[in-house]
Amino acid sequence: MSHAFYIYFSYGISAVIVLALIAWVWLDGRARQAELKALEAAGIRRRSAAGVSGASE
Amino acid sequence: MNLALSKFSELANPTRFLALSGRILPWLAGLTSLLFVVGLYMSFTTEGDYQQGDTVRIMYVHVPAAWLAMMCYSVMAISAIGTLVWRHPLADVSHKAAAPLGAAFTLISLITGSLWGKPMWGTWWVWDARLTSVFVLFLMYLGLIALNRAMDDASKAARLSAVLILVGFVNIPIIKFSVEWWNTLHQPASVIRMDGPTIDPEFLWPLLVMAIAFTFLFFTLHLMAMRNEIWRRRIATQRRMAARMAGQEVSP
Amino acid sequence: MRLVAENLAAKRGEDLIFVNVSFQLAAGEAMVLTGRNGSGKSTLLRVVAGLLRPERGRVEAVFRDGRESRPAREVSHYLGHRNAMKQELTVIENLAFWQAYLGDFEGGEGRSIAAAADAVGLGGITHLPFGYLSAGQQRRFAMAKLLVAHRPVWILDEPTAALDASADQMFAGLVHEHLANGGIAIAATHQPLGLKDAKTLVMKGFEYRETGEMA
Amino acid sequence: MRLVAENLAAKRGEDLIFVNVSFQLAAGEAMVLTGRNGSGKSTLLRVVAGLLRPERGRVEAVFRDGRESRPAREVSHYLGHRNAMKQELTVIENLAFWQAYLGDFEGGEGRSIAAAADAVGLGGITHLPFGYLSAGQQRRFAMAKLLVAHRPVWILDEPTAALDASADQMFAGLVHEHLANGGIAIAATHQPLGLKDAKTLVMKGFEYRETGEMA
Amino acid sequence: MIALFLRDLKLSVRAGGGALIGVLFFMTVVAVIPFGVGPDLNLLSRIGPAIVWIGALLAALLGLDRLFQAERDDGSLDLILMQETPLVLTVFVKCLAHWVATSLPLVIASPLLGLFMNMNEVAIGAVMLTLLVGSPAITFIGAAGAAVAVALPRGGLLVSILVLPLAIPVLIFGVSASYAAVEDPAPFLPPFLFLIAITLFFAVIGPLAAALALRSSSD
Amino acid sequence: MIALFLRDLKLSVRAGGGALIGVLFFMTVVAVIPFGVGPDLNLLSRIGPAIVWIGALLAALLGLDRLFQAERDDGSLDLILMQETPLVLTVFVKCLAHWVATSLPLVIASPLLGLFMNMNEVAIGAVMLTLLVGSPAITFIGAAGAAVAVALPRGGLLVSILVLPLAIPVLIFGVSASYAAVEDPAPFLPPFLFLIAITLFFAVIGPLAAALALRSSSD
Ligand code: HEM
Ligand SMILES: Nc1ncnc2c1ncn2[C@@H]1O[C@H](COP(=O)(O)OP(=O)(O)OP(=O)(O)O)[C@@H](O)[C@H]1O
Ligand SMILES: Nc1ncnc2c1ncn2[C@@H]1O[C@H](COP(=O)(O)OP(=O)(O)OP(=O)(O)O)[C@@H](O)[C@H]1O
Ligand SMILES: [Mg+2]
Ligand SMILES: [Mg+2]
Repeated sequence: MSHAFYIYFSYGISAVIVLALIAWVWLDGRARQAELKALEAAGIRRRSAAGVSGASE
Repeated sequence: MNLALSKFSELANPTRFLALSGRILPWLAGLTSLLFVVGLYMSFTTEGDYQQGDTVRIMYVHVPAAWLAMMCYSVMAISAIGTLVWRHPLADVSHKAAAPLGAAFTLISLITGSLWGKPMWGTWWVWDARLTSVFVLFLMYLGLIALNRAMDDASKAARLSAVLILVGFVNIPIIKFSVEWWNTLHQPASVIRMDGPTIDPEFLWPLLVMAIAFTFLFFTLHLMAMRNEIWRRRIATQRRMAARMAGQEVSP
Repeated sequence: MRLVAENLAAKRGEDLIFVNVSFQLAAGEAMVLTGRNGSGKSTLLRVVAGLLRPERGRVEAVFRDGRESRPAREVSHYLGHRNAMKQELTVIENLAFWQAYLGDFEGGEGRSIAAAADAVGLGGITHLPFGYLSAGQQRRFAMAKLLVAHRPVWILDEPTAALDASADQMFAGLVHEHLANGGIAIAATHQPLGLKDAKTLVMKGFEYRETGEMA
Repeated sequence: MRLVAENLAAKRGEDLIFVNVSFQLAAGEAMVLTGRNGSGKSTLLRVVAGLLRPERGRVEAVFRDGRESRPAREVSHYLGHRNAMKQELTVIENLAFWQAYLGDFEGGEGRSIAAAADAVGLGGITHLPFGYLSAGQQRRFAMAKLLVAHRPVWILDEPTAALDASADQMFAGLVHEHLANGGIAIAATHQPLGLKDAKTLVMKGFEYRETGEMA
Repeated sequence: MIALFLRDLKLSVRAGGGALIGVLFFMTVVAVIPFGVGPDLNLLSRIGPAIVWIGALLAALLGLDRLFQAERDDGSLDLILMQETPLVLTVFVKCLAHWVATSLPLVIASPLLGLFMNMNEVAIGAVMLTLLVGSPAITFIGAAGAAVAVALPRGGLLVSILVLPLAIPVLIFGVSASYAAVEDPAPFLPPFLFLIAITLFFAVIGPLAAALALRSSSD
Repeated sequence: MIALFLRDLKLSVRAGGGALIGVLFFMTVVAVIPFGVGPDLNLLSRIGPAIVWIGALLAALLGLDRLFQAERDDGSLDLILMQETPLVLTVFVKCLAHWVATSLPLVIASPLLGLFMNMNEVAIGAVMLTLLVGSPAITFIGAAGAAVAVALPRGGLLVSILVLPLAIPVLIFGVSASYAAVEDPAPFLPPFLFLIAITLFFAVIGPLAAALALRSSSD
């Protein structure tokens, strides 16, 4: 193959960028879900606040 | 009100979106991988071009990435209209999530382009209209990311970047038609043109498969990034809410 | 003319600040907003002034028994925390600009700049650059701005902060005159404004319930 | 420690604003400045804070019965009309910066940021950007700034503008505590501050007599 | 509207120093380039129009980010947003005032710079004409960036980043029209007309986008 | 002092400055140039050092005028003036923070830009070195100008007249040192040493002048 370097390099670098992108999106999602879980564990839930603001508590 | 519209807005409500996208995602991811396997196989088994040598194989990455870079911006522009006209939160999320993806695809097309340029034109980079307008697109993506970073009021940031996205859309036709308006080193369009593709079918098939694979990759990542963004906003809201409630207990 | 607000709800950032605020003011009526710090007075005023889009509800100026209506912002003066005057220009230049730029709303006429300056008790110093004035003087001239162009509705956010006792009275006099001419006034304040027969709306702050999908 | 001002006179632009102002404040004493708008209260405070050079006279902090003296500005906190906080930074970041930058004056220690925020009644929202707060909340945190670094003298220009009733009380409490610890306070105000036993200085404004050669 | 125009003009003359800093910066750019290309007068006169255009473009950025921020900081923006007069019109007038205060001096100074760059009369005239026609486009598009910057406490660099890519077409056609006037084969009119078209286009799009951004950032 | 440094850094990063934005700004400016002068690689590499330097000057000018005005507008300046710490030191630290936030990223990014401008390795190194050494001078002079701008409510004009002429020598020595590194006959060291001298000189004079102006401005 002529110019094998250029070909493999461009495939390689594209793969690196795409994989980095996938990893970033994936890890970001994992982190967000973990945070949501932590909040849930702390007792802060999306719709529960309505009850809290009432007379009791 | 219009039934179709209300159906649409129901589907576009973030909770339902999360549920639905959660179900679709595995399939989408699987399909993307499959397409990539086929596409990569095809792009390494086709015969080379006499004129360009084997470097034509770079095309199978370069061209889909370039298309995606432009398509991503178009998706963002449509979302921007959604933000400004319907003020739909999903639209906000959509164009915010798409910007880094667009930047990545643009980067791929820039890098593979210059890797192709070195053997073909003898230089990594020339300031011709096509190349520069793609570079400008890259800068615009980065500028939008920076803008989103610089503001912490999410919906305000969304509206402002929507305005910019729409104004910046002028760049897309410039990229597309730059080869025709200014005669440059770069290849003129041979696939997407009025009178049908002029490219050799030998190259057309792997190119098309790779293009579809890239497109699916984009949509998969976009869905995932949108989900992340929705979660991020929920977390922020809940944190603030918790803090506010704590603040109210302290101050009478 | 009436000013009608129905079921207003507003967000700041991503948080709801108040919901279901409704009121009606007829010509000659005034309303005073009170409530503790951070309860949403300024937010409500900015919604009425059209500077903040309400989450729900609407606020309008209704004419001729409801046969015509216009956005409240177009019939209103807004006096916020900041005076909207340029430090580098003299008082006269500032007021002349706003007079020309704002223009009179139909059915009334603004005073001349000299008359407005006299009305706020500072006739003699209109030739000074605005930046050279004391806090209270600046606030007084910001009020003079309300006089140089006619608007039936005045929206005032803590108008008397930084004013001395005599200026408080002067201010109450101006508002009364405005009401007597068929005007409407809404003011947020922590101090008694000396307005007789004003309605009062006490802002409580909203208990931060989730309501929207994403909020 | 005593704060001594002798024969102060100050100009604004080319006009004399006041002449022959003298006062002395010992540890634990407070003084309230009143007077109509433009009478020179803020000017006097800025002279005391060293931000405006007096035309005549001097103002100093005297230690150990006059054996040592320092410019008043170095021993003072100044709370002007503007809050000296950055909108973009959170409350904590703002306060932490001032705490570190100002440092404690010898003979005292500032409170922690959390304690200061609690003292102004807003312990829960210190993580918000300063720009997100209501006018009153911003003013309260500007007061918290007085607490995070120790200074024996507080110079306050209309401190309670924009504060609600409960915050007024909170503020009076803070000043009393400061005085009880041997501090000194000077405040310009149009509203009663609720300070007991405070001296009062009524600014009259200067009658624009010709004095200098040009003036 | 005339009141607004006059006020803005007065402000920038009195406080900004817009005109002078622009011209000075412009001259600085022009003074430095010869160091790069060396004292080759021919080359200088060849790249002259481009340098003058680039200098003008960069100089236009200098005051732009404060166009609306100053109005926001003192509360004037609130009153402007409330009026019945279309916001687009207000923005348009502010752009005009800004252009007169900062870009017009550049246009007027450009012949001088042309002389520095050893350009001939035709080239100087062409550059001045294209600048006159093209520079408003930069202001208009800059207004959109400035409106976005209102939400940012310190817009400075970010505004330029957002604005510059959009200003590139203006530069391209401005420069190519100037060259066309000097070099024979290329016709002057087509790029010049294109420049006019771009200016008209941005005169509509810029204020529209700016108005949109201002409305959506108010709070 | 460290607190001040960190705060200023944080402010400029958060409020639409930041390293990324500086580099982006620079890339945008550089990307604009070829549109003007044309894609002639030889010419580009010749004017490269000048362009990189002009970009740095512009970046410094864009943020600098608000250096003290922002502090004055929110009242922080009053508190800063009251302290026992010498004002010169405070000004110096603020300059450093500003330089780190806006100029340093440019210095670091300059090799990349050199590549874009088709400059060779020696030229790139020289530009980076001269920028590193010379750009603080621009910040220090600019600080004096910014302080004067605070002092005179109508000082805008004066600032520009003051700052730019003083910045021109920096620019000229910076650019000529860069060229000297590439072109043979001219020696690199003399202009480079001169550049260092200028920077040291302004590092003293700039903050001193700024402190003086700030003191006399307060009212
Ligand atoms: C950094 C350099 C380059 C950039 C930024 C770039 C950018 C682009 C873009 C944006 C497209 C899509 C255009 C469209 O759909 O109309 C494209 C397509 C294409 N590019 Fe490049 N390119 C670069 C270098 C190259 C080189 C060196 C070659 C080959 C010699 C090349 C060959 C092609 C081909 C064959 C197409 C497909 C055109 C078609 O069939 O529509 N590109 N490039
Ligand atoms: N920067 C300035 N330049 C020139 N004159 C000024 C300046 N600032 C204030 N003045 C003038 O000085 C006088 C005193 O102002 P000062 O701010 O001290 O009044 P004050 O007692 O604080 O009033 P207020 O109750 O309104 O705050 C005023 O007449 C004002 O016009
Ligand atoms: N720009 C903003 N972004 C996010 N939240 C904000 C913003 N401005 C205000 N808020 C929040 O909205 C709430 C209401 O603020 P608002 O200014 O309406 O109060 P207010 O009643 O006017 O108080 P004050 O008496 O102190 O002026 C406050 O809790 C404040 O923290
Ligand atoms: Mg308020
Ligand atoms: Mg005062």
